[in-house]
Amino acid sequence: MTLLSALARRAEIPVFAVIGTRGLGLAESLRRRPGLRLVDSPRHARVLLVAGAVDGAQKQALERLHAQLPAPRGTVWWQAEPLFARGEVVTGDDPMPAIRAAASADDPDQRPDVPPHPWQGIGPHGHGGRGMMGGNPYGRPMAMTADDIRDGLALDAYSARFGPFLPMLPPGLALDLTLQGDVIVSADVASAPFEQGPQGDAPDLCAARMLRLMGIGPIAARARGALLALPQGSGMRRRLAAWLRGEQVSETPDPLPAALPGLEWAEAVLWLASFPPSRLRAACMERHAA
Amino acid sequence: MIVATLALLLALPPLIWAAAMFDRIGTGRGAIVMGPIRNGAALMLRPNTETEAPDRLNRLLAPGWYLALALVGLSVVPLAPGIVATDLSTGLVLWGACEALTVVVVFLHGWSPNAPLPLIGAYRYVAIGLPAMLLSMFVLIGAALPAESLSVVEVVEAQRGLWNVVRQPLGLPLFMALGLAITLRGPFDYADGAELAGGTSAEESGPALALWQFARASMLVAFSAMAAAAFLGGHLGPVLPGPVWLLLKTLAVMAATVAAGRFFARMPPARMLTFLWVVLLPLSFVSLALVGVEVLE
Amino acid sequence: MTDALFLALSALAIWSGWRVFRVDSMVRASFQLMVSFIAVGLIAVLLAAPYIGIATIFMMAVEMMVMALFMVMFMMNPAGLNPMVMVHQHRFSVAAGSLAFAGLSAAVLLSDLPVRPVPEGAEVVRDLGHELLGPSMLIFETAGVTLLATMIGAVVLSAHSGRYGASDAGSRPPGLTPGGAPAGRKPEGGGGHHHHHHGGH
Amino acid sequence: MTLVSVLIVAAALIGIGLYGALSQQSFVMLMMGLELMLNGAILAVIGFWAFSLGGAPEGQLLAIIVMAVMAVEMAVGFALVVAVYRKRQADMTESLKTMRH
Repeated sequence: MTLLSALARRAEIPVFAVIGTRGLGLAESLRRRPGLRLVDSPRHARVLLVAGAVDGAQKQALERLHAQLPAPRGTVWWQAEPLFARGEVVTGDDPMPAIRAAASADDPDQRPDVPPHPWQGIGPHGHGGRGMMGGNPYGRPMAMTADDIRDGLALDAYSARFGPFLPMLPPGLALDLTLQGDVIVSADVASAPFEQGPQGDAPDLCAARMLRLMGIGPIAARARGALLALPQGSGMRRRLAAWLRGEQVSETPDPLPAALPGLEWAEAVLWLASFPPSRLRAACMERHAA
Repeated sequence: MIVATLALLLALPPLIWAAAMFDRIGTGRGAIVMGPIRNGAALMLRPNTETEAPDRLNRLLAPGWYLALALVGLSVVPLAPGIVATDLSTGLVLWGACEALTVVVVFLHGWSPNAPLPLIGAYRYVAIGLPAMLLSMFVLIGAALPAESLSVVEVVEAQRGLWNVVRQPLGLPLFMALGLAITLRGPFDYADGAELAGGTSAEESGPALALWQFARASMLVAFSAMAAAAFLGGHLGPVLPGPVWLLLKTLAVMAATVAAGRFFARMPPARMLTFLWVVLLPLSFVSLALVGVEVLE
Repeated sequence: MTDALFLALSALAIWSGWRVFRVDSMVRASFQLMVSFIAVGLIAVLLAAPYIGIATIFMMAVEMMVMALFMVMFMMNPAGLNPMVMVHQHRFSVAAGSLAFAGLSAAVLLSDLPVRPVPEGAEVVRDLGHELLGPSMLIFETAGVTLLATMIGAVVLSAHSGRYGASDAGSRPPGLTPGGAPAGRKPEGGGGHHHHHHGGH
Repeated sequence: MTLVSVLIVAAALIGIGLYGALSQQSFVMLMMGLELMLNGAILAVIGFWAFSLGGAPEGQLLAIIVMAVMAVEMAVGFALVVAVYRKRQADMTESLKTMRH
């Protein structure tokens, strides 16, 4: 045990970054910092880093995320107003000392374990669905047969909210999706991406985000083979090529509820990442206003 | 047999360490030698997480099965003439069974936590993993043809004159596609990719995650040793003793696999599926047909 | 040693075979079946059939994986959160199963089975190869062609475009005379979105 | 390990498989029953081959044919399930009426 702890003391701190308003550049600057490692899932993290202010409307989502980090966990608010009284606040440019401190902190639960949703008790088997499917046992929506948009094989669709802090989606974007397998059948924007400012549209930053989803680094992308991996006809190749050349992209996406259905999860995620954050936000806000 | 088993068990941890080091080179994170050990130790001290209504047994066992399959697959590789842990007349078939079961284990790993992102990762992986496995079987049959045997020992012996990598130039690159698939890396990482926030291991933490990563690295070692035996002449080589040659070749294949995983971008799954069935599988048929023609002559 | 292994593997094969119809999730069921197949494959290896045994494991791992995938496709209830009771004519089935077991066992116990074990040192895999591509080539190739036909048939059957139009629209063959009434039986009325999974009867 | 013991295990597998094939309502579970019966058949074939065929390779050939039958059964079975499901949204045996009469 002592050997393990001695080794563990000098390990990289796994950090899950929640990106708030103007936090994209901040989080990206940490990616190559020695001593910490940005992880994709809150389950892998020791420290929750909130980079940039998070809208008060997302307080509950953030609390749930906090609860997903395995205990003991620590929280750091970096250039962000704390939404709940846990962890430390950093206003300067270097969150490293605070992150190190948080790595030995032990936040109490922000959302203490309440009993799960009650058993719904409807239907022949008491799970609330029809027959043996669907329903909402223990508050978890179950899949239910629904029409298919691709080849007419109407299988079970799964509806859930994805976001607003999922690392593969633009920060702040929350989508209500219905999935059949990994094909999106319907999509609705629950909340628009956060404002990222002009530095959020920087070509290298946007390209790095997109390349990360494709599993390669910017050096491998220079060989241009990466562009061939993208599907044709959706403009993704064109936009990534422009970013790799160091040019700004100023295309605005179609409204998401119209554009996303029919795409597979991986395509949809790449498609969303292929637009500059400001344009994506504009497209989502327009719809909210209308 | 016992000697070979002991030698393998002794050689595996350093090789896994080497695999983890290869993964860190070029990421600009420093601490290439000690980093993996420290991070692993830190992970061991974190708690496992609970999910709602999981399949507890399979969730617990999946990383262990993955490791066990790597060990069984590795055991058919001969270390030196006459020294092999599992001397089976159908070693290549056993390796194929390990490949097939790896797909099953990765599926179980994604299915058992009962959460959407791991489940999506799991069945996407199955769709890609099965054709990749099919491909590797054709390539391995090509390696077995000149030896006229399914035993890995015979396959190595048959390369005394000429290595299979020269005789069947398509074989090793195609086999590496399988290597990327069963070690969940780079262009074939449909199970644990970044666009699913860790995919099948998104809900794991602590020792379970550490064991999964350990098993993934040992599968890389097993695959590399197998590729070295089937295509690079295994323990054959001048001057140096056999096991050293095997070690060097294994390390070379490991490095090449890691590099290929970094270089090639991951396509969306539907595109990759088309690519596998329309380009790579026919290529493996061509490779097999060429080997057949060559053997007949 | 071999006997103990055989007993353990047989117990595993039968137990997991039984569990197939007793677990509450179809994915679990298909993997139980896979375990049963793996046990049988290992018994075959014990019985000096290394190729057949390991090939069984190999094939069944793939087949059961596909089966499990179909489970998730048709019934996305992977963890068995919802109950699963889907049996009919239960007593009759139990009786039929027991009867089959009893009858077969009686036949095995009462008949005089010939004893001619595999000779020591026989190259069974090599013999099999020579048999497959020698005297039994026709049988082997027929199996291959059958599999090819199956593949084509399966794709045609399951594709969206049926033989006479989109399959979910209920394809009907054209009339025997131009403009005549469709040949063959009228598709079942309703064509239904009446829902499946009725629960236990 | 004798031929009798192997055959009794095979008989047990066939019995369980028959029970499953007759009792399950879902097509997919029904197919599992059939597979389990074929599993028993493979075991019986291999048992006979090992104990009373004197190592003649035809016994192994028969096992390979059984495996091919299994693959065919699976593929055609699933294709039919998909075809029926497309048309009738049915994956239970009771929901099919036309083939009864």
